[in-house]
Amino acid sequence: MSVPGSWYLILAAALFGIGAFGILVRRNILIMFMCLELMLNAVNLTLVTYSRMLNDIAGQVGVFFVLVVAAAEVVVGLGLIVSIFRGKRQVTADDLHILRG
Amino acid sequence: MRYLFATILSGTPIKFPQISYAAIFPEAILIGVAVTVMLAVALIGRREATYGYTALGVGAALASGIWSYHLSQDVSTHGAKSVIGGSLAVDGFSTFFMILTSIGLIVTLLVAEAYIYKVGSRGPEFVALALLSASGAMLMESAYDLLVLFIGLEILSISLYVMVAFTTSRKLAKESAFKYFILGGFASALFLYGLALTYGATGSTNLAKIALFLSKNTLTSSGVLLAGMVLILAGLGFKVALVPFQFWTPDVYQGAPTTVTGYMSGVVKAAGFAALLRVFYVAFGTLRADWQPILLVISILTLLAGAVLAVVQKDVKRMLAYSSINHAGFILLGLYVATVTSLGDSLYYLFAYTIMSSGTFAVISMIADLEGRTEMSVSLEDLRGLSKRYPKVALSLAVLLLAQAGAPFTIGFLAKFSVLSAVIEAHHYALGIVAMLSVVIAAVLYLRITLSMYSATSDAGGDVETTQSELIPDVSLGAVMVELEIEDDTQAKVDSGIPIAAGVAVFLTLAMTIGLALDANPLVHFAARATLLR
Amino acid sequence: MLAVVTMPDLVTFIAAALAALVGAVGVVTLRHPVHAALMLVMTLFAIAVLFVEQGAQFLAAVQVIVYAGAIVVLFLFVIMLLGVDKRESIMPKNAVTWQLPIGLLFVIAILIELSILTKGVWATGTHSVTAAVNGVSNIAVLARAVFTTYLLPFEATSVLLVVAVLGAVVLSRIPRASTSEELALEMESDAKEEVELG
Amino acid sequence: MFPYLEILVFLPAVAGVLVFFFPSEFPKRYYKGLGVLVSSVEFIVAAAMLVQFKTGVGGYQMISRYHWIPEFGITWSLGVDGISLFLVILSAILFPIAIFGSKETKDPKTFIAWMLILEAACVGSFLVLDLFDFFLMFELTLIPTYFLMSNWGFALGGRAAVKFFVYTFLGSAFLLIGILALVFIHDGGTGQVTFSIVALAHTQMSSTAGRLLFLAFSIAFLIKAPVFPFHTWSPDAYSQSPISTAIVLGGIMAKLGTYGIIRFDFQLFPQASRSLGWLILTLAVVGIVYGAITAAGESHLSRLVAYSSLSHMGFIVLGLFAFTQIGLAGAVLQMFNHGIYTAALFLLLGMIYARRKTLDTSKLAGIQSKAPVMAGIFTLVMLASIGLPGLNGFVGEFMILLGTFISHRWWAVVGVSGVVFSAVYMLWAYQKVFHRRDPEQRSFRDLSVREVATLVPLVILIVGVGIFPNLLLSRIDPSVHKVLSDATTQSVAYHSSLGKVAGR
Amino acid sequence: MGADPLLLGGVNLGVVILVIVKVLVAFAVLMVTVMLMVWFERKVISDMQNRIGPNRAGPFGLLQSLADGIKLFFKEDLVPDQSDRFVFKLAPYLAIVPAFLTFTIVPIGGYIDVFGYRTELQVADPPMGILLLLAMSSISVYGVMLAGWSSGSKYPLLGSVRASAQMISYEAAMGLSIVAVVLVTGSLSTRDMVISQQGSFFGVVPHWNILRLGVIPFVIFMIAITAELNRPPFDLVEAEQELVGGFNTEYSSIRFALFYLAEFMNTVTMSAVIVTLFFGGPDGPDPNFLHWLWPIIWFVVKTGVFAFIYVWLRAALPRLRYDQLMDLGWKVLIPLSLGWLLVIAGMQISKVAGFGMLVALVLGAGLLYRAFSVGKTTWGAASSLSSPAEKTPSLRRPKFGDASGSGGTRVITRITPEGVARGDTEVSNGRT
Repeated sequence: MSVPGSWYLILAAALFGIGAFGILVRRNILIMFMCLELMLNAVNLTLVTYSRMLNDIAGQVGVFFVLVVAAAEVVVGLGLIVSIFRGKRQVTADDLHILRG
Repeated sequence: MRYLFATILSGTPIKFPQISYAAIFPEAILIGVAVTVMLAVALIGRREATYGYTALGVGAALASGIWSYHLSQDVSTHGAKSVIGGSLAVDGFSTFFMILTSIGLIVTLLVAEAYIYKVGSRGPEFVALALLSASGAMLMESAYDLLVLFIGLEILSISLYVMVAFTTSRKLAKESAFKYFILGGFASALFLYGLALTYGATGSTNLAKIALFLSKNTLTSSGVLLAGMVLILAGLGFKVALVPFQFWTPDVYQGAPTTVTGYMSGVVKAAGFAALLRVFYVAFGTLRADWQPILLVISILTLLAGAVLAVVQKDVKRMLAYSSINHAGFILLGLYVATVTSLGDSLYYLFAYTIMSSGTFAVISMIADLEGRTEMSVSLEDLRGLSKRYPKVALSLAVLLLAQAGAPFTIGFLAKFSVLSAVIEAHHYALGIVAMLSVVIAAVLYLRITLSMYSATSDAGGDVETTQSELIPDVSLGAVMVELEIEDDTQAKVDSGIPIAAGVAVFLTLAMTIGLALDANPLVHFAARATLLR
Repeated sequence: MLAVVTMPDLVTFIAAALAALVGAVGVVTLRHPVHAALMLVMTLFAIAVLFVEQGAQFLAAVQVIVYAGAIVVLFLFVIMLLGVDKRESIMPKNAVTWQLPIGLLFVIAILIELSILTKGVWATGTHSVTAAVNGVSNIAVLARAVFTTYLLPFEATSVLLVVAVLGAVVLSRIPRASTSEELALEMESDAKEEVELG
Repeated sequence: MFPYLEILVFLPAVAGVLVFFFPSEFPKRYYKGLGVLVSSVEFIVAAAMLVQFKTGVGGYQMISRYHWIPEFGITWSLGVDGISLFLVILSAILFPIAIFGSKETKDPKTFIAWMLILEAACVGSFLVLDLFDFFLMFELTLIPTYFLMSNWGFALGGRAAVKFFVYTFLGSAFLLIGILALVFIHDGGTGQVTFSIVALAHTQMSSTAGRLLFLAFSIAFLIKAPVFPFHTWSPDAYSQSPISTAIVLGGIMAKLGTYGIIRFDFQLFPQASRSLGWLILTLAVVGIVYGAITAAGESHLSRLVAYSSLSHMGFIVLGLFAFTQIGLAGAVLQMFNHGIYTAALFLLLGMIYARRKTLDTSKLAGIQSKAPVMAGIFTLVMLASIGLPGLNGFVGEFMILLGTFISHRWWAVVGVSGVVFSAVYMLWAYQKVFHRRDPEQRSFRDLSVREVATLVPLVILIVGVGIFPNLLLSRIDPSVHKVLSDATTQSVAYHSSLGKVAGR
Repeated sequence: MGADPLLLGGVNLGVVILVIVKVLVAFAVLMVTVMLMVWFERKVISDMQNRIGPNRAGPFGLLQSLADGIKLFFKEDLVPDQSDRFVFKLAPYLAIVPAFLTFTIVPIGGYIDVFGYRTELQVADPPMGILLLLAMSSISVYGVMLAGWSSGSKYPLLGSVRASAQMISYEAAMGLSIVAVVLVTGSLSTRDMVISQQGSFFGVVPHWNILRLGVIPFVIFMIAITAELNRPPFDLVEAEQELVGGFNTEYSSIRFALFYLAEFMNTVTMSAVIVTLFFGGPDGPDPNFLHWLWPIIWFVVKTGVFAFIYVWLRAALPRLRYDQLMDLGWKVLIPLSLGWLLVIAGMQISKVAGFGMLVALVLGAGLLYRAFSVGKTTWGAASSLSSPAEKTPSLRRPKFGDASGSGGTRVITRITPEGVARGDTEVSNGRT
């Protein structure tokens, strides 16, 4: 008998929370982006866990799609970052201060 | 070889779902033409032939819209159904939104023609991205499974991130592109987590199955489900800019190329709302008692914040961004009320809003182009005297803005009217008054913009200040008259600079704004018929 | 509950969970982007382990290939390409101070909501709506689900990838547009915008 | 049958929209002529309609009806009765005069277009028989007014326009909610969604609902009228509008409010109108006195007219809520009269302003000796406004006071003081502006032929209606009677008193 | 479905011990092989260059690698001042661990019975098998990348950036050629792959993937894997002439040894993987005695051949230029492998769906490849189009009212140093 699913879910929730916290608090664009990935991974863990708990493959299929989406998002996101910050030294969101909320 | 079939064909044979090509034709044609555009660029290599690419794109959108209409006719005769393994719904709702998306896309592409000419070598990619993104929107609108919805959302969003960042030569644009990207990703993550929790709570991602499960079972603990629901609401709320999640809107609307802003405020919002409406009506329909209070608070906040914050802005695009938040509040009202007819009212509002907003941004983009301003900064000051310089443009903008304000004999009025009637029909009188209050506040904004176009240029504005004690700009007939006459002659032909395609787009939106209000019944009827497959 | 959990499973879970948490905290707290990326890799690996632990071997492998192998490498690549590997203080002096409390509030809200609302009941759905997870290897089951029930989203992901490629190409082609004089004017207008808006 | 009503609504609307699209090569000086032409044709049609109008019939006439949005139960229906008849005529008279007398040289194209659209909206509001259409038209008046006020108005026109817009739109907000609520209450009772005034008149509802709806409707109308305490927009709006717009504002649009009260409050919520009548009556009386006192202290002529208007509108509302045949008929008549002499006053003010560039009573003096023709006409108009017997102002005011006295004695008594005050402030102002010696002895051109021509029709009406009120009353009375008998079962008792007054 | 019979009966102490033993044995064997490989390479190259090569330590210099290792082990461990210490120390391990882990999935023989347990002759046979190879090869980038970056020096950084770009580029082609193998096998497990290659066509020609798939996937895989390994002719990462020594310039002592070890371990492992994927693994004639031994022998022999080929390549080929390398990866290998994948898929499906499908897919593959090559040529042309000289809009755009007024021709907005010029109407409106 393996570890109960709720443990995994709590872990995933914690990871999601940490990721969300990171996005809200960190100013470094790349790290914000990484926190986004962290959140997606927490979702993946949740889905896989539910897939096991419900004995249903749909959760794993979901993870499969999330992975594709994450890859696409990263490609575009990093392209964006490169095109924005080409020739700059500092990649913090504080550089971007014209638009305030 | 033997091994291959031992593995693949062992167990039950794979039963592929019946693929209804007719149902996915609207999406497929957009994707196909997008690929064709890119191939054409690669094979022919004429990147400056913007009319050609625009024509291709518009043709695709047109075909997609016409086919969607055909589908909707089919639905009304043969009834709604879900296709391809229950992952897509073909119902009045989805076809309604597909048609709406096609219209929005046509307007966007037409307006973008001037823009992509300016962008030069990357123009065709813009067309392709717009088409792909619209196909994502259509997927979202007809999705009958949360996973399909998610994929559609991402196709839409990711192309949009690129479109927003299309000209990042300016700091403002860069910033808004990135802001949109990170927050969009954040919203997607929230939505996904909501999806995961909903899946855990109901055992399926299919909307019909979720609804079936919820109608048959009483959950011992609905916490996970509620959390999932709230997260889905938050995720989609980000996309359509409901109030606690609205803060990105003004920045992004301002920083993005105006063409894209129009697209975002029209097609994207429509798709987001389509998803929101479908998920909440179909999947969580039985949990109405749980989500209605949340939606009540959100819609009131959205209505008021959108209107109030819009009034204090200086930049026109920011104003319109906030006003779009106000509109979102109205659409949400229809969802909150959740009566039999309110869905149709929300849809009508969305349709009207999409048309008006696309048109408005089309004109703004035209103005920025004509005036040689940067895309990002069209302030009220810049609009001063526009009616002199570009009377037709100014008139179009005035009509569209007034329509947004809810002026009579425009679809804007009918839209507000229909949503309000749903609200009142459900006896939410106070809510109706709040909504009307927000309309009053927002109307001031639209009038301000309109007025600034019809008031004298800033130079004359200085004069007014000096003569304030003296009151009237009147009567000393001769001199003034002569002066005006001269000024007029030099500027009489200025309207001739309007790009043809954009002109057509604006005319289209104007015609719909007025025409669909004067002969209102077809659209009202169409929206009312756009029912959800349950 | 603990009684029925076998030792290897428990050890694996605890180790992987700790690694994941440490990694996640590391991503959020470490100042250096490269270190953060490494921490992210650690979390990703730990999650892959947890996948294997739950019988999702295929996803575990794909997780490593896609995330660790492609995504984080791209991150590192960008960090090195841009040469932005400078340390960032966690709370810059001009940082907006409301972000920290808001962030904390948000996270606490999520966690409290989940832990209280669920009351320990995490999964309430019905078993096996789509296809049952099948014993040791579920790759075939997964594949079958992807190509039958989820055929449409699967095909739609191809569109997503087209978009991603197109997007990357478009974004990386940007600077060609500027002649030197345009560039000069652009900078000027940037400065002007700042004056106007800042 | 000849579609008079359709033409009345659509002629100026279509013409207005078309003017927007006139090529910019079209010479500017022709626009004003064009506007006058269109509005004169409108007047001719209105006059023809007046001829066609059957006297002695209470209900709507010349009804036409098209299904517009069946999904919402909305029809496009037009009809005219004795109450709306003279308001339409009033509009048809005042618009040509306002356009003819306007002095706006800036962007005449847009000006004329807005004026024509405003005319369509005003006439439309009076003619439609469907609540939805009424709301549309009611709203539509706001937009042209806003632009006219802010674009062609005086220096602070923009601010005044916003104030005006927000106030009236806020009122409309309640109106719309009220309309919808009424429709759905009706729908709940009969299962039929309709906006038709006739159908909705027989809606069954609880008295609470009726009162709330009555209040919702009334707020919109009281703001528009304006009636104390919703009048604060009006002094600014009247004083900052261009003269032509001020004529429309004071002459026609104010009547939209009182018209709405008769048409909607009385017909849709008769019980609530009666039970809450005291409230409105009180407001009206306070308005009469307050307006008069404030007008006496006002040194700006336009603002003075605005306050006097507040006072006079108070009279009209008083007459309405008296719920007597004579009071109501007087009020309807007074609406017409007030429109006429207010318009004349504003025209005169405009002429003064064109010569002196100010309307401040402290800066104006001694006009009478320089411009006797103007002084003469001014005197006549002023006396009509005061309510001198023989001029049109008297008939209406007298009937109103009489009607009120029958049913609400004390309110009438207080209201009479308004008449006294109005004499005070009007004469006072007249004395300051026309009689004082001008210390600087500035020149002052008397009225030109053209200006006299502008004023003559109004003068004729002032005198004519004062002498032959029955020309109007004979058409007004049956409708008023119908309104009252629909609204009350006791109308017969008051009917006898009508005979005496009408036969005066 | 291949699964190690060892684990089917449940986990007990014996099983755990056996697994540990398997791991240790594999590790030891691999280390020894690597040692030999280093020697082998030096020897062969020497031979090809008419030199003698190492011949002092041990017979034929066999112990030379050991001696080098001991020497490196005792050298001073330098950590550069500018380096990121933690990452600097971590990087070598990140390089060597994936190299070993990849080896665990390679089946080197059939089954063996030990103490009553029946087990496969491979460390692990996970169901996602070959994906582990992909996973590990993508992980191995980290070692190179972080080593270069953490050194805090320019040349290593350049080397590592090159390395990561190169490895990412070639991973796609590699993955696609593996997919071809998976397609005919129907399983991801390496053992299943080997099993599916048993037998022969017509009793003569071995039923190996290299023939079943047509040679192309093998060639692609071979090239891609060489690039992944950063071996010549793709060793731009450590191009001495350009980059001093590449990503490991700043490394010394045991850390350097680890990189060195990793590289050769990878070479051996990848040779083994090629054998597994395309040459039937341990498959070969079985002379009916010592059943468990023959597969191992065949495996070792085949692996040795590929090890030799790697050395041969290194000795024979000059290094590619960086742009050539990228062109090869993106514009040749990826489209080719994609197209070929379509062909193979067509062959597979045609058995079920009929011959037409095959034809369609072959045509599709041809078109795909053609499109890529067209793109290759026109891309350059397209980018020249956006050059500043041609961007000046010589075209007059048709606008509303063009015909009527001479003043109505608005040229598109141009941004000039003087301000915003708007063609021939209104140059300035007072607020440029």
